Amino acid sequence: MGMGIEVRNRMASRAAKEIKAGMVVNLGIGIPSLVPNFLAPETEVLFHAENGVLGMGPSPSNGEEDAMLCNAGGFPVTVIPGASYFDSATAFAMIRGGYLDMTILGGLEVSEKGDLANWVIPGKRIPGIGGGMELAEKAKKVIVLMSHVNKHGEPKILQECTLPLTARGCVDLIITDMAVIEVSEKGLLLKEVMEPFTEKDVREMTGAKLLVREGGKK
Amino acid sequence: MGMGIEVRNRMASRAAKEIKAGMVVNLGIGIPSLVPNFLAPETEVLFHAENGVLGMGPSPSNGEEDAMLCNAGGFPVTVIPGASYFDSATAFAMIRGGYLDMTILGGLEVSEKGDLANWVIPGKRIPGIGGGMELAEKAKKVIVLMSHVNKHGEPKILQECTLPLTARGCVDLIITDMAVIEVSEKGLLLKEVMEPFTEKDVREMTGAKLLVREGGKK
Amino acid sequence: MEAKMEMQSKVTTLENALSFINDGCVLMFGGFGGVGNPPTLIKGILQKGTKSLTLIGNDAGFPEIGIGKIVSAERVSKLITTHIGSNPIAGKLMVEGKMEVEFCPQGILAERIRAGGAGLGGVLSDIGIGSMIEVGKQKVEMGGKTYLIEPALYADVAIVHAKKADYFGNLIYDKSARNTNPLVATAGKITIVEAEEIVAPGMLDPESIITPGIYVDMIVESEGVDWKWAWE
Amino acid sequence: MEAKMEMQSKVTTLENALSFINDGCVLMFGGFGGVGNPPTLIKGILQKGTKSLTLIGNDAGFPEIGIGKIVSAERVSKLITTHIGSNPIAGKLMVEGKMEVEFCPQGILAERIRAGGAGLGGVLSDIGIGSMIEVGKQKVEMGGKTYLIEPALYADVAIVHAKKADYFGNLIYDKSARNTNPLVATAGKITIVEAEEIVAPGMLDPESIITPGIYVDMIVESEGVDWKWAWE
Repeated sequence: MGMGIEVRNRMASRAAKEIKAGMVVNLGIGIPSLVPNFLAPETEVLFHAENGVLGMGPSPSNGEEDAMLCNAGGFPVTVIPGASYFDSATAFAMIRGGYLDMTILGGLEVSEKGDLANWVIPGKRIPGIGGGMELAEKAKKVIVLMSHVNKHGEPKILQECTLPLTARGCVDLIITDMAVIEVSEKGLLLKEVMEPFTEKDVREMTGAKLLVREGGKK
Repeated sequence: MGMGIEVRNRMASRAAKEIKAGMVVNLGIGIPSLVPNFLAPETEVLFHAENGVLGMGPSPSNGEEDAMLCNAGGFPVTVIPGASYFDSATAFAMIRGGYLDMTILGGLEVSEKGDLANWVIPGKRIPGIGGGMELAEKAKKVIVLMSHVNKHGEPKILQECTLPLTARGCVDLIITDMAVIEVSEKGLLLKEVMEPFTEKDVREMTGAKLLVREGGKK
Repeated sequence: MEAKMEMQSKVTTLENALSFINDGCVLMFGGFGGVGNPPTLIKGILQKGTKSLTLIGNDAGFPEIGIGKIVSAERVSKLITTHIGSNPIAGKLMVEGKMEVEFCPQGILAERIRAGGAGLGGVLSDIGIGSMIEVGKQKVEMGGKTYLIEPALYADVAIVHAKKADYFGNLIYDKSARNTNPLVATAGKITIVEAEEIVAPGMLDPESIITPGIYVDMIVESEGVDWKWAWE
Repeated sequence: MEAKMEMQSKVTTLENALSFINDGCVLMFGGFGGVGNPPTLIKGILQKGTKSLTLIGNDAGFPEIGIGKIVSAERVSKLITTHIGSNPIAGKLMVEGKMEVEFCPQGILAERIRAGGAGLGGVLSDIGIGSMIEVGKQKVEMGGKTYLIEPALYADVAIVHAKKADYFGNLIYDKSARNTNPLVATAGKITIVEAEEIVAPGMLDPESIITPGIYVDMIVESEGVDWKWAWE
């Protein structure tokens, strides 16, 4: 969505803080794929890929890529000791079976109830659903990393999504270039405002009511 | 059912003649387990077990048994080169998926329509169904090896089974101590009479009409 | 980078593992005819005195072998299985009304367990239409055929036998002792593995791991198998 | 005894294998984003000119990589898949009405293929309730929950990529190129494997065989993979 690499990195870095040791995490394509770069080296995390890998490690060096080893986005990866390979049915059995602690996905729209729309790009051909529905519906925690507004400058966080939904009420946390927003039972909770924006900027660019937790950052 | 080992071996030997090279075959417990002893050594057959083995070989010598390698009846086996191990879901996926060319089962009753009853022993506790239903319903060819009469001297081949069915219309061939009988579209076809019995003996001990194919053995 | 690759060990004591197996729980077990039942965990359950179990697994073992010991000791209030023919005590308890038994075709039980672990509601089966198997089950028509809806099975605790585990819980099995173990391993809220050998992550070939460690919560070292004489 | 252990070889020529892949057939393919699509078989299908295919598999590949080449060449009348985002030509053909596309959630497609191979009628899924995924599908209520009935998928021919095959058809795969291949291998009336290496039975560890040879009808030697530059 035209965000610079610094902004994208800041979002990824913020998302990385949500990852706790021992978690099993699936990363979507795009900004989510930058998240591992910001994990503390001692953080023991298992990265899962829909095509059938558990225990992905850092990206390989140039020339060290293996044509037979990639993530679900088709990018070359490595594996850590303790990794395993399996078929795609098993990869999704893990997802639907509730074995994924977290997924970090991109988003087109998120509603104040945590509905997510991230698969039909308006005005474009329908690309299909891929594995997004299963991840969004079944991962224990769903974090959406997206630009706060669309390319027309319109809010992507709305009272109701206008695009076809990927899944209802699935989103737990939204991290944008402007803010960190939690989807709580009471509604959207503004947890952090990113520089150089102000709370007022965020409210203006958000299409839903934002609560502020007492004692929380404004 | 009190048949001597010679008779049991004769039945197993006759069943062995039905096995063609390249077949994938599952053997039930009891007399069917004797069948491999009567295969010509060059016959290339793959024996399948419900617990998850494809490519079982001869029984191990005394003292050579492996506590981790048995057939579905719990008897120690060996494997041939090209064998594979898998879980029980896969073992039955093969059966239901139509990948088994033949199963050779025991029987309590067979009807003239090929219905098989082989799981509820009258007057005994219900032992459960095990894997019999899936084998009987899904193997391409079902051969039943059983005594011609029950312990009360009553026919086990009947117009209609009286015991709960394992599967309907599944049996292709019945091999007993008295005869070999094919289940054809027209009815039961008496193909062979075992010594010392006569066709008359067989007819008397059979509770259904027996046809004789022209040019066939009486 | 090395530190990042260290995974937290799931190896624990038998006593700790048993603390998760309590009266009235739904206990799923791996194994087929005694072979592949986890003997050390079963011995522990017997010694602990756990009772009123709902047991789910392939069969009732033999009276004095494998899971059969738990059945024989009258610790089971309900058994969901495929046959009890090898354990006459199970039949006796069923007839006396001391143990409820629900039978399922063998491959369908395996699929129901797999469906539980795979987050599916169940599978459509054409096995046992018109037999006692269909009692109490919904049917659907599809493409001119009738299918039974065979619902997924879940457990509070799944107990599993493996040949080798790394301490993250990646598992390999041993020949036909694999049988239902990889399926059962996926379907427990808590999955406890009894392994003959425990190694460090990286010691098992990632291509040959049958059960990825994600499914495993605890690993106990086996005191060795006891089922050899099942066929002796 | 040695003679008994010889299994008939399923290794054949590309030409013979292609003779089973004909206009209008339902063709299922292994692979995920190009990786694991069998390149030699795909090249053969293109050269043969086979058309009006119903294609079933994870995705539409890339315009010039893997299965995408068959889509780009307009050989496909219907595609059952999970996404076509990586192949804009697929989207164009869909919009122009030249290719019908049916979308399925990724893991559910995998399960539907598995169900086809496993002789199940389908699976019960709670994925995509209320979305376009449920269009035309039956629903059932069970235990207070609603499930979609996701029907099994079958193919006339399944094409598969493997790292190694023994000539009976036992297969092992290579890292993430495994993906949907073991599932697809089970669901074809005829299953054709393209293998990087072909060995004698007994050369593969029976514990590590992912696809037992029972599922495989023909084996063709691969001319090598061509998908490396998918990410370059």
